[in-house]
Amino acid sequence: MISNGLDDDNFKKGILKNHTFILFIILACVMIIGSIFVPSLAQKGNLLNVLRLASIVGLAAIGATMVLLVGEIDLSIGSIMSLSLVTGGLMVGYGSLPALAVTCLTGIVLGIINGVLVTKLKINSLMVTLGTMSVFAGLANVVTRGQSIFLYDSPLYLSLGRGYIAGIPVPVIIFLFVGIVLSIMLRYTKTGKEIYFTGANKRAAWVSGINTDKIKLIAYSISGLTAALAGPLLSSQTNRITPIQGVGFELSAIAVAVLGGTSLIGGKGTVIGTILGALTFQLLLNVLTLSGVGTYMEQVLKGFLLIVIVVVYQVIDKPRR
Amino acid sequence: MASESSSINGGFIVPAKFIKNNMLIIILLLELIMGVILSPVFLGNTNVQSILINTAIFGLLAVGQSLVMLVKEIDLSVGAMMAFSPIAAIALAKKILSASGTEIIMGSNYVVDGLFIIVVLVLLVSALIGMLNGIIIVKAKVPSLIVTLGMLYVLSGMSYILSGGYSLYLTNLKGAKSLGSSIFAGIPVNFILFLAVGVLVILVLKYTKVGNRIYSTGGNEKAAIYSGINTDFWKVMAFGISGLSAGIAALIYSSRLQSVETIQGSGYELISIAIAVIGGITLEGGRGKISGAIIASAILCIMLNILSLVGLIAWYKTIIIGLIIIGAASQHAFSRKTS
Amino acid sequence: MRKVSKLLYVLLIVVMVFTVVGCGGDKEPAKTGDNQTNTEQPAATGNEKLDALYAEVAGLQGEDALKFFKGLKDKGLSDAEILQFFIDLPLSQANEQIAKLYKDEGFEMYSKSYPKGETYNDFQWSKGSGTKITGPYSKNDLKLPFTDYVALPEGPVGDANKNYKLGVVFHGFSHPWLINWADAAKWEADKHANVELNVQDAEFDNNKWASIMDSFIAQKVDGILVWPMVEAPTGPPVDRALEAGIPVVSVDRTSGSQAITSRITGNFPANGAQAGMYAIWKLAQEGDLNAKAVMLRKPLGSTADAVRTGHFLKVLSYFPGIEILKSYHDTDNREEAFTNAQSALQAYPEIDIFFGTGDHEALAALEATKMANRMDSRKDGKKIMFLSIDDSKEAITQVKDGLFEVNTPYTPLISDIGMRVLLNIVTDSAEMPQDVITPNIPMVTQEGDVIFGMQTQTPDQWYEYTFGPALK
Amino acid sequence: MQEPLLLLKNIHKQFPGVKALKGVNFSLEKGKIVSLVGTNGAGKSTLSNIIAGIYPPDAGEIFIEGRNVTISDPKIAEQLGVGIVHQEPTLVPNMTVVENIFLNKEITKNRIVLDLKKMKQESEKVLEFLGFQIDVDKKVEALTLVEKEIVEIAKAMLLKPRILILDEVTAPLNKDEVDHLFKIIKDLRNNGMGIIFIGHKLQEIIEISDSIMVFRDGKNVGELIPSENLSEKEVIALMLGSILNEDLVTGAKVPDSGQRQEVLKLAGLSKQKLFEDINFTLHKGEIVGFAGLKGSGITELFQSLQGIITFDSGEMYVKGKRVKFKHPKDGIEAGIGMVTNDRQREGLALTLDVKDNIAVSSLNYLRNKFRTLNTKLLKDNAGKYVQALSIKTPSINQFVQNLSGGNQQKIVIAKWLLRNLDIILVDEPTRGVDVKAKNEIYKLLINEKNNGKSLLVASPETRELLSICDRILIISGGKIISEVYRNTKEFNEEDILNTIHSSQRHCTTARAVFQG
Repeated sequence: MISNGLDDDNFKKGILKNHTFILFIILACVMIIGSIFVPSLAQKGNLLNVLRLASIVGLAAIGATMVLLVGEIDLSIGSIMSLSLVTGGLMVGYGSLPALAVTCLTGIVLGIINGVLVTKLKINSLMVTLGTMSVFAGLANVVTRGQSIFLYDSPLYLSLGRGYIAGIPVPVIIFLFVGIVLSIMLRYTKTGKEIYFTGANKRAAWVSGINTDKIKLIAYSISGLTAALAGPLLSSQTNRITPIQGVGFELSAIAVAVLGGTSLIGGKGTVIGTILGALTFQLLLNVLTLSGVGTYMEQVLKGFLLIVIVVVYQVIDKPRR
Repeated sequence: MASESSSINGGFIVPAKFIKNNMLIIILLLELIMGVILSPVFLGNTNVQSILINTAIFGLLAVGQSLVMLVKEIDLSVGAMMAFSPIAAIALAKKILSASGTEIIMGSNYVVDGLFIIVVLVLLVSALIGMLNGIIIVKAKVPSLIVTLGMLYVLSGMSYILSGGYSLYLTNLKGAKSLGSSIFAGIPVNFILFLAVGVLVILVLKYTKVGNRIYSTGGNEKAAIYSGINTDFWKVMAFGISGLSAGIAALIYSSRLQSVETIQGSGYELISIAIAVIGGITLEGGRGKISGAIIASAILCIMLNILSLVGLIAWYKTIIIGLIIIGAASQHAFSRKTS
Repeated sequence: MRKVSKLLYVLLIVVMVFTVVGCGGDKEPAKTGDNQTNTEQPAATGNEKLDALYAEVAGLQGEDALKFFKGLKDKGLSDAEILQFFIDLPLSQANEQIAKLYKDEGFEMYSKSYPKGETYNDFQWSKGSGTKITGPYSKNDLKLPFTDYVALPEGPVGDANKNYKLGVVFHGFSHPWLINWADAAKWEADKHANVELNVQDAEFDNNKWASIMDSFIAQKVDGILVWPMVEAPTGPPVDRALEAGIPVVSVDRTSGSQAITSRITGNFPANGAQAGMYAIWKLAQEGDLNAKAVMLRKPLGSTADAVRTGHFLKVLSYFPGIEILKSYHDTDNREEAFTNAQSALQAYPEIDIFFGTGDHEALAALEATKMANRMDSRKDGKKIMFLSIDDSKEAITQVKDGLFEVNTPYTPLISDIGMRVLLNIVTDSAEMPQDVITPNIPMVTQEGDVIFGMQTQTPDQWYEYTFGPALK
Repeated sequence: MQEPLLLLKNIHKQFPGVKALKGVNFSLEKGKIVSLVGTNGAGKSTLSNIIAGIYPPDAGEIFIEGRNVTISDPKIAEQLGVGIVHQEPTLVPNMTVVENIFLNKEITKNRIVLDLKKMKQESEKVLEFLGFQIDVDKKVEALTLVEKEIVEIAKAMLLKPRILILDEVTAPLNKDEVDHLFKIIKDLRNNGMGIIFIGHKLQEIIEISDSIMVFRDGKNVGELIPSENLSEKEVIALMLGSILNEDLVTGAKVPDSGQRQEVLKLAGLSKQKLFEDINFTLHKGEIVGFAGLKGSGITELFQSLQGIITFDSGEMYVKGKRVKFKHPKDGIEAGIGMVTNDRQREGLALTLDVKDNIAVSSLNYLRNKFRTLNTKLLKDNAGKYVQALSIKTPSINQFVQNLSGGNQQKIVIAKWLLRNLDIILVDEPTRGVDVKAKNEIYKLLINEKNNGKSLLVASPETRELLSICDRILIISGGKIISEVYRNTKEFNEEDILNTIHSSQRHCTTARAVFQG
């Protein structure tokens, strides 16, 4: 409701103005048209692949969504992913669980560092995270001396990226779990409402007794955590952790969040939207790869879609003044 | 931070103010001293020249970026533009000239002819794409971050498609070398070109209507509109100039390396933003001076140069750069609070 | 509203226009590529023995060609000559698809410009030779295979009381292969007390690369060792250094400078050719020369990709039964390669061969295939063939475990050769040729099979020389 | 007879959703001051914006001195001799006074280079004419509210317009400044300028205008000629039309001194440069008014009571317990909430819906046993207060940005009511609220008092305080200078204003110090 403010009275108009709905339509179209031209698209195996990849970028995107919702931005997602991966990687010797634990922990800590810088130093978040982005990236290399860490002997760790539970890839399960937990958090908890309010009007939120700093801190630590979670899913697919694993991930994450209808101004967007965004994003790339337009044309169309979709969103919810 | 402490105890207001206002210059001087101490060759001709050329490349990007940030937008596409504009220009020039029978590309990837038209096309293409960014942003009223991010993807993809991944040699292109490496009174012409552009922009902003247009557009758009200023137009202009300066930067880059490659300038967009921030341009729009950005670009390049002279591993460089960005940003945050 | 849509049209048009131009753009190199040389005639190698053989093989195809290849040993060719035969093997028109591909991508040009020839003083590499070290940067345990090549005794070089300042510029302290490259160079330099080294990482930014070169020139270093990422942009800086009288030596990839003092090249041609040899040999073993191959490739336009793929295709071009299903490019990124492999597996129900132009690509293909449960998906349950290049410990272990059919080594541990060559030059203690060829390394197969008469190595024989961190 | 300076014929303007103007006819003679009055959304500002060329009319004709003109953008309006001071601030904070005054009107030598010197002189001249000394090289962000307003006027006056539109210019000015401004305006009138004056303060309007044009939902419904015997009531009556205009409600009986329970006690509360040595006691079930000029420090006092800012020294007791709040939420937890005078900036999240805006401070009490929100409870409560305060909204899921000022204000109040605070601080309860909504809000406040709540109300409109407060504290220069009780003879507008102005020390800087 909050996200798209359907008025009970003009529900019809509402649904058409609903980002999630539009995204859903797009998704359906890509699916249908795609599977007409590229038969292999509809195969179970392929769809599972799409889901798996969507879950990875989607996880990071959920974190980005959180930060965007409170009216800030996080450019350090990629570097957080790399750094938390390698710090965790140092522990694989002691088994997968400690490694994963350390990874998540690092992610949260780094997120908190961002949050503290943004809230306490009151610096523009784009700047802060631009800075931490390169700091974390540098540290990631220092930690492993630029080396890769192999995961061949960590079956549990690997199963994160490759395993199935009841025929569903593990990443998808993790993704959906996180997604559901967070969207419940956003819709049905105090913190959730406060996140939206903070994003929509920070000053008002503060005056209304919301501890906006705390809220932002929460958003950033969630972003850190999700980035850290996405890491192992990615690296376990290819059996190894590298200190540059997350390079460029932040931009895709933000792109997906925006694709999902999250506004950069804050206070607008849903996790569901982001999930759909991730699916659309990945499905489209998959269609392009399968239809063989070539890596570089994919990139072009990716950017093109991004621009078009934000324009469309802007057009549909132009505020009536 | 000096400004901090002193503005609290009134005694040192004057020196504090002085430091605050000339922070960048002071840092620059400190760096120079540091450089001289740390490396005997720091002031050597070759070294100075390579610093100057880098400053020219990053400075140009930063100047463009600063203008965009002054109108309260941001441009992530400048990096990709540096690869795309020359590649597209050459592709177009090839099409155009082959019509008139002259082949400008030999041996599959040696550009041998058509320097002039290529240069013109580079400037044209970059300015146009920049303006296209602006037009989409103002007409559709969508956040520039996303539009230019999309453009970043589009352009870098296009660069590969257009060039087929080959990097092109300009070594056999008449005039390209002199464009790249001609030196006037010990100073690379490219740097002089950059200074000219920078000074021009500064003067235009200070002494013509344009300055007020830009600053008011970023500072309080509604006010600007109510005063009959076409803010959309000025935003488009800012993006156009940003694109154009990226184009010029691409020319300097390519003429220095006498080649055009698909990955040139990738990642420079973030550096240009960083420089603008260090130079005191804020994202709130309508604040900051171009001169700051220019000095900042020198600061950054000298810093990198010193670090490589003392032979520090790249890992630590990235960390240092990051810290500098955060430091600069927070410094401005504080000075804003105290003022 | 209408404005908005109009806008999108504009954008669309712009994109399309450039795309059109672009299609023109990327066909271009190909045309000139084959204008320059008519690939119909066998290329003259200067080696009569081989030229005669090429004349014979020119007409052959399929089974006949196979028979001819099998007969090479009996024609009295040594292992090295056999490999050389396949490296210089001219393209055949027998397989139109491959011949066309070869032309369209302008591979001819790449393989022509890639340095070939004899090793310095006809050095022959003998199994087991070399030196064990611990990488100064990576802390990996490594064994440099070629420490006897252009050998240089430990201790001070040249004028013992002169201090030689050398610069090293490369990319990628965050890249396993390249760190080991730096390791080998540093190790060699450290052996000599009066050599002082400044190693710089340009972080895959050629402008930074040039700046570092300039700062070396400014420091008036005695010599520079470089790893150029691509040719064109690295030419001018090298030339500037040469003008300043500083010798420059490149290792592995080549720079755009023609005048460069000396260049140590690896053996891209041997990589591609051996991968091709193995594929044919294996198919012959299986008794069916018809196969469908997918190529997972490094970025478009990189020498490594073009030369390896080119030589691979040349060997295959004699066999009409082989179909190249598709080429996927990635940006030297295993995740991308992985996604590409996944798509390939989806798009093509029948894949017999995965050819990766780098270890990322092959390893990604392997993982993707495992996940898709397609390992043994060929007809009558045969295992998909993985032809890998670059002998990381990771890749060689896959061969040992029988997951990769073959790995054709390409080691970063040749920069020590470069360092020695450079030292020889700066101390003018020996005359060095411009091209220092590194010995071809026989491919690694699980059982160390003999292929077309050429003895290959077992994983265990080569393992100690491999680069990168160990799996376990 | 000579052509009217400005003549509008049958002007129509429609915005998405609302018909702003439905056929307005209007004429302005040379040397006349015509006031536009009307409830919010009656179309006053829309009309002035059309004249100023901010947006074109959908239909209708505009004549200036008989010439039919189309004013497609502000520049053209300027050339036609229209100067306007907008309701909302139109200055660029980071630019100097000169730059702002000459924004888009720059004087240049040889067309390109700016003539800074000349512009400086010019702008100084204008300011002088307005009778103010302002350093024209100062950045606007460093000016006080008053100075800003003056610069706005100077900006409009610069090109010596023939038609001057003043939209809500007097809001930040104190009595003297207003008088001074009016003197100037009258001079201008006498020099033949035609002036359109828009405002909410009817006394002022009656005082200055030659005629009063009354607007009601998009039409001008009548013209009144001010005279001694024209009372505000008549104007209001015309403004509200059918809506019967009951007299301003008066605060119910003062609770008998017997069981008066102290809820808030301040002892020597001070904050540097803003207010000092504030002592008073607030009892259960009473409304205490704070009368004072802009910048007298009342707003900051209120803020410090909720913890939006912190006071420097002094003691504050809530229900006998000593407190000092560091964060607004501390105040709320102690039962104190402030309805700030800038609801858009400090009160509401415009892009969120009604129910969330009402519930935001009370979420702790709207949770079920799983510590998650009880949505039903939330909706019910929101609905309850929407009813109780008769907030006009299609549904509780409506975005707040689509509601009128009055209803938005009610939502801010509802937020505190739902939180069930004992003490509510209301700063300018009816700013930008039309007369009809005003009365409702007064009733609301009194009603709450009768339910045993205690309220502090600050307002620039003294009569507003008179109508609802049990007693009024008069603040000047951050000090309480006097206190008047209802049912005493000093409890009337005249005396109170006199007290204020007699004691008034200029301290307009107070607010400026506090911007941001």
